[in-house]
Amino acid sequence: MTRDGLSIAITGAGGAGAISCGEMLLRAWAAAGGRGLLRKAFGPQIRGGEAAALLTLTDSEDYTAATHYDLLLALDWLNFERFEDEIRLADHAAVVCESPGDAPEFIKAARFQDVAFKQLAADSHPEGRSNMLALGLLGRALELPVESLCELAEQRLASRPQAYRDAARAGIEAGFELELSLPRPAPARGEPGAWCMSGNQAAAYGALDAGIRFVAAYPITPASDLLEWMAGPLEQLGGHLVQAEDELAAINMALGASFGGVPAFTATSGPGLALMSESIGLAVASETPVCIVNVQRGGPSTGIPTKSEQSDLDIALHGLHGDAPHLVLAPLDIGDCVFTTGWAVHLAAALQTPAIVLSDQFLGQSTAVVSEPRRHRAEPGQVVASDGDYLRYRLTASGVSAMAVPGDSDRRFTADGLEHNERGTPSASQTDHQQQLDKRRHKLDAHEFGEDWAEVAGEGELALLCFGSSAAAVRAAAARLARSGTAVRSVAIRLLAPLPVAELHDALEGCSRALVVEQNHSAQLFHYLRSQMGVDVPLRSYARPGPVPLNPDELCEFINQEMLP
Amino acid sequence: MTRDGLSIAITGAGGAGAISCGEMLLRAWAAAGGRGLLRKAFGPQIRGGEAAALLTLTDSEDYTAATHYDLLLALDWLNFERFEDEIRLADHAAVVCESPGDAPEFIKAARFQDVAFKQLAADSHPEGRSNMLALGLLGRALELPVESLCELAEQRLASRPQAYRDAARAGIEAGFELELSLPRPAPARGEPGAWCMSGNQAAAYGALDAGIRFVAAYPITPASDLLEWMAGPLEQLGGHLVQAEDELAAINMALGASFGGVPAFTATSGPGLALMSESIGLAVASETPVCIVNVQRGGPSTGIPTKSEQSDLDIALHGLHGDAPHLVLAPLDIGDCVFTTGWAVHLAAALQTPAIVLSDQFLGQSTAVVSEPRRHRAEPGQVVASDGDYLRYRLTASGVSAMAVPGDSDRRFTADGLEHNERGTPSASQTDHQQQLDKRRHKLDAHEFGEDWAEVAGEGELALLCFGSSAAAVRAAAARLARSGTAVRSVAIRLLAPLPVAELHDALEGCSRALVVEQNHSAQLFHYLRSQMGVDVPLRSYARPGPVPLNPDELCEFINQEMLP
Amino acid sequence: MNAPLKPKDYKSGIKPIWCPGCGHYSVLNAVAKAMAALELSRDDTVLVSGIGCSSRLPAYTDSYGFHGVHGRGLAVAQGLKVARPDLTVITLGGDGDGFSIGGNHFLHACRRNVDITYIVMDNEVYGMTKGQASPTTPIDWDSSKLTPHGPGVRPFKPAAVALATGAPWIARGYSGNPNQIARLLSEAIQHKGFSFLHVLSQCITYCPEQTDWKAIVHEREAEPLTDASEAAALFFAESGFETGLLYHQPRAPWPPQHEQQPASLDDIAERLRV
Amino acid sequence: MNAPLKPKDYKSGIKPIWCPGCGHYSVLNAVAKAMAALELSRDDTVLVSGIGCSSRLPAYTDSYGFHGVHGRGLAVAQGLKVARPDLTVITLGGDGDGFSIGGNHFLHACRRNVDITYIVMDNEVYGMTKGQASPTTPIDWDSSKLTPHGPGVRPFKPAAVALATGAPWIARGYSGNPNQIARLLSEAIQHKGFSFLHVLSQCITYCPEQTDWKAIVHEREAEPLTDASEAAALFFAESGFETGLLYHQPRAPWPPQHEQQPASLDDIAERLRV
Ligand SMILES: Cc1ncc(C[n+]2csc(CCOP(=O)(O)OP(=O)(O)O)c2C)c(N)n1
Ligand SMILES: Cc1ncc(C[n+]2csc(CCOP(=O)(O)OP(=O)(O)O)c2C)c(N)n1
Ligand code: SF4
Ligand code: SF4
Ligand SMILES: [Mg+2]
Ligand SMILES: [Mg+2]
Repeated sequence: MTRDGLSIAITGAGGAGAISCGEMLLRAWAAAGGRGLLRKAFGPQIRGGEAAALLTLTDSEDYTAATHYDLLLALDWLNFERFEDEIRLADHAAVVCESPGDAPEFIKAARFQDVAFKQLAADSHPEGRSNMLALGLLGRALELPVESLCELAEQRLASRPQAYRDAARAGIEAGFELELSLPRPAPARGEPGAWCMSGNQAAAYGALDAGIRFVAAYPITPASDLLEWMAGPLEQLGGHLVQAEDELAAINMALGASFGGVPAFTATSGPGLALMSESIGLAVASETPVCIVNVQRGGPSTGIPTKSEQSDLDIALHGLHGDAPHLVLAPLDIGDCVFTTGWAVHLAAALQTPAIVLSDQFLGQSTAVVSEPRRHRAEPGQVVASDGDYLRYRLTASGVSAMAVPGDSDRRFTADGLEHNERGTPSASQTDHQQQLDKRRHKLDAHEFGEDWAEVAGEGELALLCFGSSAAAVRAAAARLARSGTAVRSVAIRLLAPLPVAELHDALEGCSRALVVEQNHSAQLFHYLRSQMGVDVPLRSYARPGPVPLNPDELCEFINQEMLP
Repeated sequence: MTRDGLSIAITGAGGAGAISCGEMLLRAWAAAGGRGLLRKAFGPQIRGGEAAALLTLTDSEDYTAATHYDLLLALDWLNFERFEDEIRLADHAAVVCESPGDAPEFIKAARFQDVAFKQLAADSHPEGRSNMLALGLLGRALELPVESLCELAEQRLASRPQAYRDAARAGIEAGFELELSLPRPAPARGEPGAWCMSGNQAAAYGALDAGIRFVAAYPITPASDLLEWMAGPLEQLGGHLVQAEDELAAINMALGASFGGVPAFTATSGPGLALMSESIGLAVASETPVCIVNVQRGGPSTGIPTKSEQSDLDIALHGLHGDAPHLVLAPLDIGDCVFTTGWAVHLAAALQTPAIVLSDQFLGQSTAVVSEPRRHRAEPGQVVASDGDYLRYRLTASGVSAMAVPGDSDRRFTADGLEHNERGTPSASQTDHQQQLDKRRHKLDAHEFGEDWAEVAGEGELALLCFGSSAAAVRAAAARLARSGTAVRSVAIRLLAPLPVAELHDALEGCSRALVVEQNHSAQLFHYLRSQMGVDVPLRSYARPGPVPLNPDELCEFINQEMLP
Repeated sequence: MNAPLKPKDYKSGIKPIWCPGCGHYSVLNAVAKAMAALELSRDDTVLVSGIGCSSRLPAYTDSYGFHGVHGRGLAVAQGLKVARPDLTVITLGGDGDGFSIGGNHFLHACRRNVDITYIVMDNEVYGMTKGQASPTTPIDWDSSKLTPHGPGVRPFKPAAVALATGAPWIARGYSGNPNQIARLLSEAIQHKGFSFLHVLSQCITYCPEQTDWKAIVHEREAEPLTDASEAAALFFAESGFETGLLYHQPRAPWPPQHEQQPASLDDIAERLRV
Repeated sequence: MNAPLKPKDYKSGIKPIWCPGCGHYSVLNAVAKAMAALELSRDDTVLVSGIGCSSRLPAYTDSYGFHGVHGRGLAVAQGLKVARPDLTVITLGGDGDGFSIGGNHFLHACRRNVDITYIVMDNEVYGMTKGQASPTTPIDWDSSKLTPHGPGVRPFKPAAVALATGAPWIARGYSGNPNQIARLLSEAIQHKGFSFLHVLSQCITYCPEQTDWKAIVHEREAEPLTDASEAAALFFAESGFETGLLYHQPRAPWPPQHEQQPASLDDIAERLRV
């Protein structure tokens, strides 16, 4: 068992049910008070390919994806070799499988335990399936009540024929009978009231909670399931979702709704964000709020659609033509997707500009058990139009001008992506251009973003800087280094643009060196920080592309070798 | 007369012919051996609005747009106040016009000379036009032969009825009779063999010269006239131009042609570049060469379509999703559009990647008289496939792999924007991803770009850094500072990505401070240089948005006030 | 109550950038007339457009307006109308904006049938960018240097495409007859669902030959067709110069209404709790 | 000379990522068969596609291929064919790729009439992204959580739109009958100009109900129509399940040939000299 909990990989051909087995196991564990993370890995096949449920079961919430698994349960060995990079076994890991002889060479060293899944499942019920047997077997190993497993399975199969539900119960019970010698986690003992959700669900919920009532989007992996989850609740809240013909339409529909005063949202991934960039620029110039969640995947181009990476930072920061200041945020973990997305929605509205939220496939499609997440609560206060003539783009002290919406009487104006004067009338004059550029920059720079721009933890002369999902590996590495006597500070940045440079300097006060950690190839955060900051603290870079998640081991190794005396 | 030559502004209502008067004057001046620059300024109206031909006539080729005009010839005063920012008069400038009383307040101080254009033109010929009268009048002031003016006008009107041509001649001759006291330039005395062209023509010619034989594009100001000029010659060289339905189609058509082995090109401006960004990423991932000229205009969004700015540097460098290394270049002046565009075409082919060329409205739509421009000559040498199995994305020492084209026997492959292995088969493995990312980065980093990455001039501890069209103002400021005793080094960067960091450090050897000069609001080059360079030389920023061109006066003032002891 | 507004009250007073003689002036007048005739509230009406000479129109009316980017006006308008069904939403633009770069949104707006009105001011040319061929340009129009032999491509038939993709209301007007445009526009706005008003609006600067349209354009005598096959036959056969309401076959606008259980944010949070 | 190649020689041997039972296998087989029947040179044939399950096909054939981005295959193919008229260029993709995000290129490819063949493997769903509605999805198909009441939008009629925008060759096949697809594809490739082959290709995973197509699909008995109005009437009236060559009215492909003075680079430079 690894230090950070028990890690279990459940694998099988697509359709064999490895993922649903993992999901139910996590839910049962959570119901018993445990904490945990479930990451999913798929092959490129749509169905009939390989799939893996990668679980980390712990009693705390500092989740990092496991680097080595304590337990592998293989329902079959189909295309298992494709997981060579992603599923490494701990020394003396246990492997539960049907035919150890078929296991690929690279896991031959493990401790095998043979289980005749197919036969036992068939014996339990004519419709019996191996994955339910596995669920029972693992439930017993985790000391979970068999009844809770059966109930979860029944809920999940609620819309299916009775025979399915009977078969599931029979399978689970049969699995629960099996006595195997397997590694055991510390017993579950979290606080009650936990939530169990994916980052995509959390972001959707955060957006709804912050007032989003219009969504237009075009399906794309790994953002589709965010939208799919959101559609139902949105409608129940009286909102609307439009499945657009493409991303160009999606972002412009969102701008239309937002212009109409209805908080608007879209979600996409890299290729879609690229298509949207012209019209995100329109949101900047016309000062129309909109929130765009970009669930990053491997790039460039179509890249690796089903795997995680943090390589869209550059386009999120700099992908608009012209001088186009806007907001970029990144949630730091699954629970934080609620807060950060909500904050982004509120900031977009308060500052009348687009907010891009950089989630990623790891956050978005992993499921975690977490304490009740923090929600963003909007600052009160609307910009009130000054007396006299209404000017949509009036120059004000804050840079923010009162935004009328259709229906408001006598504040008619035409929003424009052409450069314009205070009234909104197109203008090519240098004075108007300079004033409106200043205004759009100033409203961001002058805003008080408060404490939430980052999570800063720890002390010490060495700082680890990161954004978004790499916070998990960074925090775990910092904790590990602290345990071994090296005090480390971690700064996980949530607000990337505008970057609170003064606050960042404060956070690094007393540091002699800093390592910028990120999951991409070209060290995008590193270069960005260097472009924005002075030179008080020399920065070094640790940048590694996906698809395998960053882990504390590699960070500790790099730091020990390269940055400690 | 300003130090840098004689500057003349010719203005009038759209249709009054101010621009064509200016163009013919420049050509006649050039034919007499002079050098000069013609910048055009238009109001937003399509026709019937205001237009200005802004001339600088010199005997050298260091062109900067004039800040103050020695001579204003106003054919009429329609909307003249719109030029308040752009046309400032030198002290004691001469103003030639029809009705001085209608002149706006802000030029009232000048020396007026009343000419009854309309009446005199009408007297000269029933179809007589004021702009031809103006041409004759100015020709006399510049001591140009009247016959050369008449011939130019006849050539230009070749396709019009005889009466037009007669009227033009009569008008020019009548104007040539007028005796006015006007400022005179030094007499023209350049080398023979000059070229007279706009930067858009120069870029088009450079592309054709470097082998471009396929163009797909969608019209957009200020790139359309590049394409319009190119269409004829391209066809005469046996190539093809497709007017696409949008920019998404344009870039993909270009990729199709390039995949077929035909060097391919497109031209656009900011909004179009934004739309292309997804597919430029496809060019990176599939390693398909393509050259994209982006003629920058005022941004963000639709911005100021007819005016110049350098605010698309960020999107050109960082606008692609994922880790997507590619080439970004910028021509330094109008003549250099030939060289830089040709070089970009060759580099794209040699490195199998997209090259973005950052021209702008000032370069693209101004006309200059220049010595025969340098053309880029391609390095010889094609990548030869190694023996044995053909692998499209083979890992090689240079990072470049042999690119087969359809028709090549037994080298069939499928180009892919999905991550892939060496053969091109889609792969989500970490190893393949890392290797192909390394390869695509390495082929750029390892290339020997030689001396042309920048033009470095002068000595001294103070350096001025810039890219693209701001080179003119920077060079002029450096010259002026040198004349007044401050040695200044200027580094005008032509190759922006990959940035030759070592060469840049060498160029700045011995400098104690450097000013980064650019025509945009957010100091994009400044931040980029800071992100890429170490900290040897402290950088300061001088960034001013368009639409008025950067000029040496403002740079000298800033440097004198802020950077000199 | 105040006196009803006059057409001129629906204009903003900003001077158009259009060339003298441009057909788009007629459309502006017709828009103001139709708004006055329907007594539309200026506060509750939004004009949405893309980019082009034609797309400048919203700033010239006194109502709310959104002048977006090239080709995307229809998307903005649909989002707005779905979010704010209480508003009257009119989208407009040119043939380049609507049929070239915006072609995909045109297809899908016709299918989707949101209750907005779409006016295309078709001058068979890109006016704003100085005279290149558009999808509706005649195959042999050789006045653009970009396509010196003419585009060589079969012109796009707006009505035929609108019909094939499902537009329920299709009419054609001509800038030489602003009263007719105003009348058709009033009907279009009143139609529940997507209404497509194709206006032949001459570009005097780049296509002076379009002054000949005057002689060719004629009003359709017959009743509007209601059968798609018959309408298709008409749109394939006709010259494209017949004006009036050509086709009308109503169907329910989008979004459809669905019965559903409302839920609170707390209910939704509950779904994420263990 | 070598022995003629067999269909299997036109396959690359890479194992498709497709689900067992997916209709796209039939199209792959048909492509290989048609290539063999026409004795196409593998070196001179290019398969171009976008993104989707269907768009994966090029890698499974042994020819040149370009697997581009979502929705842009037609643009890549047209650029390639214009630049390299000597090649045989076949584009393919899905209903989402071609009619949703790629709709604008579809419109303009039909008009432009470059000599390429376009196969759309229509399963009325987005397979690759796990089962959302596409433009051809039935109005009340409620299996996607994204559109829980069904898309509520009139399905896109590919043949009607192709016709309205000017496609000169329109046929329909069915994945249950790969021989027919192969036959139609051979004809399509031989047709000079743009040919549109619409294939009903079932998605067994997200639309298992499509196995019912077997019972509905039927071959059209009559000769292909040559009159656009008649064809429009057919496409509006029909169920969408009639297969075979439906419409054929050839016109000259693009680009047209023009006589012109060739020029050298020096001649062109001369134009820029004073
Ligand atoms: C993305 C993008 N591409 C190109 C342009 C340039 N552009 C502006 S207007 C226009 C065409 C306008 O033609 P049309 O819609 O027919 O309007 P008209 O001017 O003829 O009324 C084009 C190509 C742009 N603004 N944005
Ligand atoms: C720009 C962009 N948007 C969205 C996607 C996600 N995406 C991939 S394939 C696909 C739809 C595929 O459907 P279809 O073309 O019908 O092919 P099928 O899988 O059904 O064969 C989508 C939306 C993408 N890859 N790129
Ligand atoms: S260019 Fe044509 S469309 Fe544009 S304003 Fe002038 S006449 Fe009208
Ligand atoms: S998801 Fe559907 S379309 Fe995709 S491979 Fe499976 S059956 Fe075929
Ligand atoms: Mg037009
Ligand atoms: Mg499909």
